[in-house]
Amino acid sequence: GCSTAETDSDAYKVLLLIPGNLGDKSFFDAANRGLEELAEKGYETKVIEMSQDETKWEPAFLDAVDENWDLIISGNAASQLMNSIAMDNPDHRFLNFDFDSSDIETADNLYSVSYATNEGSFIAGAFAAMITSDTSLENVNEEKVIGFLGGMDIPGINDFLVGYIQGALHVEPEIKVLTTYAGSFVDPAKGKELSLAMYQSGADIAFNVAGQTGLGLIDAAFESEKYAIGVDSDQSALYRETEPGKADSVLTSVVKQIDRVIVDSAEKAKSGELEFGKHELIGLSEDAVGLADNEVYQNVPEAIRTEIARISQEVMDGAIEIKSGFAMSAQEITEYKDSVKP
Amino acid sequence: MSKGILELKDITKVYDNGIVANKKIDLEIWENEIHAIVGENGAGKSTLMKIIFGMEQPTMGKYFLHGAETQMNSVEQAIRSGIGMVHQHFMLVESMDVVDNIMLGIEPKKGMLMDKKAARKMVQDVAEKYRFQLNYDKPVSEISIGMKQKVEIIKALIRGAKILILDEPTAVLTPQETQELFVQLKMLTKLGHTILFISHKLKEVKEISDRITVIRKGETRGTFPTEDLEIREISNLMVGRDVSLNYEKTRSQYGEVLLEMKNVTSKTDSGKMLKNISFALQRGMILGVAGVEGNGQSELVEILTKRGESYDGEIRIFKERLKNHSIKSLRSRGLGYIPEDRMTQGIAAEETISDNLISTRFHSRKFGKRAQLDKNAILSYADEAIRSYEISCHGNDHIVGYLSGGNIQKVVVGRECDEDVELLIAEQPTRGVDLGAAELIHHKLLDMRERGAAILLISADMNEIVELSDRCLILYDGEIVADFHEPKNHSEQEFGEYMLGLKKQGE
Amino acid sequence: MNIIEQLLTSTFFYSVIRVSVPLLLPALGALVTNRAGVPNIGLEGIMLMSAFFGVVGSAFSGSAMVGLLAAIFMGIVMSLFLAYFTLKLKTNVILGGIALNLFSSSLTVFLLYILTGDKGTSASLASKTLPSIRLPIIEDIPFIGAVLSNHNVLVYVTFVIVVLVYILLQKTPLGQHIKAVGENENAAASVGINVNRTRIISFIICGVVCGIAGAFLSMGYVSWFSRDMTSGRGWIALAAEAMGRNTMVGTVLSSMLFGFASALANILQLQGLPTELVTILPNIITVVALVSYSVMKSKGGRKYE
Amino acid sequence: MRTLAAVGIALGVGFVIILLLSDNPMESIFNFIVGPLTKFRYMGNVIETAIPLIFSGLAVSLLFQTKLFNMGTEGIFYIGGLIAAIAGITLTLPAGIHPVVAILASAVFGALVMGIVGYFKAKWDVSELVLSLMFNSILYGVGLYILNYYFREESTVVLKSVPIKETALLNDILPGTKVHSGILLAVVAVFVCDWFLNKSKLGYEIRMTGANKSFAEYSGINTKRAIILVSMIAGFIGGIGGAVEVIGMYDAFKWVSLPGLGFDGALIAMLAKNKPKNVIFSAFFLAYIRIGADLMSRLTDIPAEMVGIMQGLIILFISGRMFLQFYRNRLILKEAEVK
Ligand SMILES: Nc1ncnc2c1ncn2[C@@H]1O[C@H](COP(=O)(O)OP(=O)(O)OP(=O)(O)O)[C@@H](O)[C@H]1O
Ligand SMILES: Nc1ncnc2c1ncn2[C@@H]1O[C@H](COP(=O)(O)OP(=O)(O)OP(=O)(O)O)[C@@H](O)[C@H]1O
Ligand SMILES: [Mg+2]
Ligand SMILES: [Mg+2]
Repeated sequence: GCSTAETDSDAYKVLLLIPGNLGDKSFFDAANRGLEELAEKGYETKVIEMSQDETKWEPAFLDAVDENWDLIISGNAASQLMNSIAMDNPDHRFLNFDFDSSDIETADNLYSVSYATNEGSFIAGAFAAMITSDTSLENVNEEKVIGFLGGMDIPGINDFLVGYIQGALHVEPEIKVLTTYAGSFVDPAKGKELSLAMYQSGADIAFNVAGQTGLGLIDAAFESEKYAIGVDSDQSALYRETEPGKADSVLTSVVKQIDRVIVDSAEKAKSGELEFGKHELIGLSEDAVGLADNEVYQNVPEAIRTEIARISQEVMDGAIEIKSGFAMSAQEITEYKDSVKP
Repeated sequence: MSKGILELKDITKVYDNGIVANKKIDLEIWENEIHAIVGENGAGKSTLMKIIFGMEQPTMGKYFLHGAETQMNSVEQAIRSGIGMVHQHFMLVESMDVVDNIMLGIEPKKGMLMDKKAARKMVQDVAEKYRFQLNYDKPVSEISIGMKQKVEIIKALIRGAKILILDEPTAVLTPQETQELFVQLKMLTKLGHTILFISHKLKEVKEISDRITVIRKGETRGTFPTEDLEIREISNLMVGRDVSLNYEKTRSQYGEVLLEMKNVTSKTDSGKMLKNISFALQRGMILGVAGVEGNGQSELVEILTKRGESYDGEIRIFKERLKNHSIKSLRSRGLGYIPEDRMTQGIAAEETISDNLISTRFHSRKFGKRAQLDKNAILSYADEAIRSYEISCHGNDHIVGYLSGGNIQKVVVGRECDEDVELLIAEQPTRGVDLGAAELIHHKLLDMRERGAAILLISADMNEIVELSDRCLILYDGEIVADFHEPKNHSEQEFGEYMLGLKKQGE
Repeated sequence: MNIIEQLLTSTFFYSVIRVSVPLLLPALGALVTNRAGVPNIGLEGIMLMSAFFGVVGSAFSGSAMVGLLAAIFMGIVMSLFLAYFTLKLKTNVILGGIALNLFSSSLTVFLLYILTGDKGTSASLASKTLPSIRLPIIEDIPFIGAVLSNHNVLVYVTFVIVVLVYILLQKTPLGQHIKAVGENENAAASVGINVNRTRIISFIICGVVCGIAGAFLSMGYVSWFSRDMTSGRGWIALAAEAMGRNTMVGTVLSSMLFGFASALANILQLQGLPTELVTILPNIITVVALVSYSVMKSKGGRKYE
Repeated sequence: MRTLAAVGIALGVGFVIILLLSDNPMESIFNFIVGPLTKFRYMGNVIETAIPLIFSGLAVSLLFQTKLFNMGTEGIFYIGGLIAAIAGITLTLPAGIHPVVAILASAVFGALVMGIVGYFKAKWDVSELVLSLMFNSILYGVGLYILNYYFREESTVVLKSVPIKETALLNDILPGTKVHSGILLAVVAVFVCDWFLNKSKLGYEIRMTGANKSFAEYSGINTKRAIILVSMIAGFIGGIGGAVEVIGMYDAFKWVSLPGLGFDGALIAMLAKNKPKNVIFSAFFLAYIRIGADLMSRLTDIPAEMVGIMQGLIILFISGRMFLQFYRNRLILKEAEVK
């Protein structure tokens, strides 16, 4: 474990159990940031990386309930396990920061959220379609092709993909989407290689949802003088200090406010306002997902930004029904992908 | 007389595994002498030589070179000090050619790169000076054992060795080659070289050496001027009894034919190694095959043991065509085979004596019913073999690789001379083995003949051929040039003429 | 563009070279140590440490050159670390390699965390990258220019290394000694070649090439370090070396074949074939190539039966 | 004795690092060394962790014993686990029989795949290292494809299979832990292998083939058959291992990357010097230090990466044959003098 903040003994104690390792540039790192923020606010916090090896998760949970934490946070792949642990330990309180499956009954002492990721990536798809259609932009070609780089062909990634494609089609019915998966979340060189191939095949902008592998896409965009869309956090900021050129090629990112959700929920739990037993799906309307707005984004033509704002509003109003990758079989997803293949 | 050039005092060597190979050995070598070291297998001769050559460090004791106390820390240092060694087991890199092997570690350079031309020239010069014929460009894996031995000697000479250690150099040489070598050695001493010579062949020792040191169980039994000792006395000092290696054979009744070759010619694209070979081997017969190494003996055995050579003509073994047999079926019919190269084919060095002793007949019911091995039966079988072959070891679980070479040979012979064996192919059965062990092995072969087994004996040791065989073939250039029915009636001189191709029967 | 057209473009061949380099370099390292009789399974770990220290070195010095040297230095240090255990303490070389991989994978993340507070990447460090180079004259040849020119400088370094390793192994006394030590260490020792020293030298050479490979990944291919970024390239390199049957030419060709197949797989992915199956294409090609080669070879060798 | 010293030195190195990092170094070290013994549950964790390690260690030692440098156990574990899961998902069988069928299906498949590698090796001398490494990736890719396209649990973030039927899961045998009946199977497998290798005629053929192939050949042993056979047995055991791990520890197939257990097998085999009986001890040893390191990182403020660092160091030191040899040599010398 790391980042234990020593505070007075009656501080509110929060434990984060990560079903994996830090450094994923996604859920886990963001959750960790949330805990860091809580620590600054005087909470007593601890973060345990349970590693990818699932057989190690239950022991970690059992140890956690043996100690007296006020709030135990986990989620993602460990959702089911956490739910059953919660049922067995009614005296403890649990927060699921990323509930992975909708059809389980939530324990009474557990509050869970999941993110309408597809809403964020829908907007990203729309944005990408507008960029590739705007040939007045530097280096944008005639063809209307956009790209997508996934870490692996798995439901969590495909939820992004489906929203992305739908968003792009919403703006530009003729759009073509190149889709690739690296088969690994830790191989940036491969990510770069695949992305270069996408840019070479005519994509003007591409979206990465692939952890560290995805950073290779940003590199490729910069090198090919094309554009990239980041994921999870504002990935332009990652390079702002060190490589401004690269930062500029990341026009925007689909951000998920996991850290904010964690901080808010913990504060509510502390003050007794958190509704345990409840599951919430949060998205654009709650400002839990959305596009990063920064100086690079501000440089995008006004018209595009206005249009994005309008579509976002439509989504929030429920005027557009957005597909969910979770609800589709592998076959359906393949068909959907193929329908926009160049 | 001449002064001491090399002196060892109180040398003790304990190996990592606790074996005490040398105990308080004193040894003084004089300049320009040929100094023979004799002793049983495992007596510690090679160990002592390796200490002199800096390959092993003595556990205790002092080392004087040219009168000055020295720490011989490495082979490199020994070579620089003018010591060269020809090892008992070849120290060659098989995939490299002859020149590269000889020049290994002293490659002439042109800039940063090797100068192959210069290397070849150097080797040629030295080889010519000492009148050695070499196949310069062949990979070592393809040359004969006799040739390998020459390569080893040149290797030492070319490094300018003033003190030359030869650890059993004649074990693999024919009498003629040995004589040639001796001429060279005499010449070397005249040129100021000093020679340490190890051999189990006491006749040779007597012939070539000036002084003899006898080692027994790691200790010296003294150093003697050669002329003061009779061969009988040497063997007495070494083994503790007389060993003669001369046998009175009973006349044997020959039985059915177990092995027959008719007009066999080998089919390789690099020239035919065997030409029109025909002979028949009967029960109760030892058929010797003599010849200078490289005249087809190995090819003959390779064909008989099914190692890939293809041939024309007919071979019948146990009355059936060889082609219809697998190695396994040959084995189960009672074929035994003592391979020339005991380390690669004869044993599994990392396994125990008992596991090595049963490899050819573990299928037999006496070692366990059905799929199971009967440990007790195996162990008592092994104990029996250890006893009857006088294999010196800690017990039946001794790892074979840690035995001395002579004792490894006994393990191989013990396995292949088992009572079930009807037909034995014995290739150099006593190579590198001490007198006592050689005598023992010879008796085993004669016992087998007595009980009606057929033996094909291939050997470079003329004495062995003459003493044991009932009949003898001489191979030259892949052909049978002589077929002696009573080898004892022919002189060594006569053998030599046939073996060198100077004469051919029927001409 | 259809597949065939894409395969015939200069960019495809350009990418084959780029993909091959981080396989070829460690494969050469494996070749040299294998020749010396000490198979080095720790390539992955050595590369990873080098990739990390390249980034750190360049970030703290502000110079890509220093970063490269740091990477090479680290490659040598890790090689010597393994050599110490295997040659001196007689740790089984396979075991040592596996342990080294385990150790490096954790240690790099650990150090990364201490330095940056991040366990994923070093993007927050201002590390430098090594430049790409345009080859004069060659650059102007159609097609070939586009394939060969404008690669990262380490790609050209790799070309030079291939030649150097070839000369080393085939033409120099050291190469001869390495071969002798690997094939029959007693024979080498008996002519005064220091077996351990020769093996240590081969480990150092391996460290240097793996160091360069690591630097190529983190300072050429991409511009940061990320956890486990070698992603099995060390193992593929081992396979390429074994497939090349311990020969120089075979190793180079096998590595290139693997690079070619990977680049091909990348293109095929864009055609919408299932990722899982396309990703294993290089492996399948390797199996087919290896098996057919071995079958042909043994057919050829068994003329005399 | 030497092992203790080796662990001691590795700990010493780790200790220095821990001192720099931890506010409470003593507690960290304590958790690492005796942590696994402090709770019954933790001891259970050690056993759970050891089970797959025993199988993979066993499979790899058989291969290494025959000088086959085959790293394919990794892929066999993956595909074997998937096959067992598929059998557990698709078949409807009574509780006693279901796991047996699942395990056998996986084991037979493992034997076939490894048999192919062995066949190529024996027949055409195809490098088993390359082949097995390639097979690992291929089996992984194909397995992932099957999982994704045919058995995927829908509406969940991560990729996993639909649940395995209750009847196919191995039952827990130690209350309060997740130790399952796979441990019994593992122990049986070790004894069977030990018997096979050391007491049976086929085992003898295999050992001799490994010890010196040309010697075995000229002794009349069919070395090709031995190589194929040992590969198949290793594949069989690897298949059992993958199956047991999945139906013992999981309720659905959840591996989306190679589990690493096959490579651990190489580690165990080397530590066990390829002797089946030693595999149990090596597997428990590795399991113990893993759980200890986990506890250290979980219960104290030591980062998770210390786990791998300490493991690497301990393995390196322990396997150093010459480690403390100097001291041993003096003992030998003394003994020799006494004689
Ligand atoms: N490297 C070694 N490690 C351990 N023991 C060894 C080693 N080399 C030799 N021995 C043992 O030391 C003893 C002496 O062996 P050495 O080779 O010196 O005998 P030798 O007199 O040369 O015998 P031979 O006539 O068979 O060549 C033997 O018992 C042998 O097993
Ligand atoms: N490390 C070792 N430990 C124990 N025994 C060894 C070791 N290395 C070699 N031996 C064995 O000790 C014996 C003597 O080894 P050595 O190298 O001295 O052979 P040699 O004396 O030249 O040959 P031979 O023993 O045939 O006469 C050999 O049989 C060898 O296999
Ligand atoms: Mg000797
Ligand atoms: Mg000896």
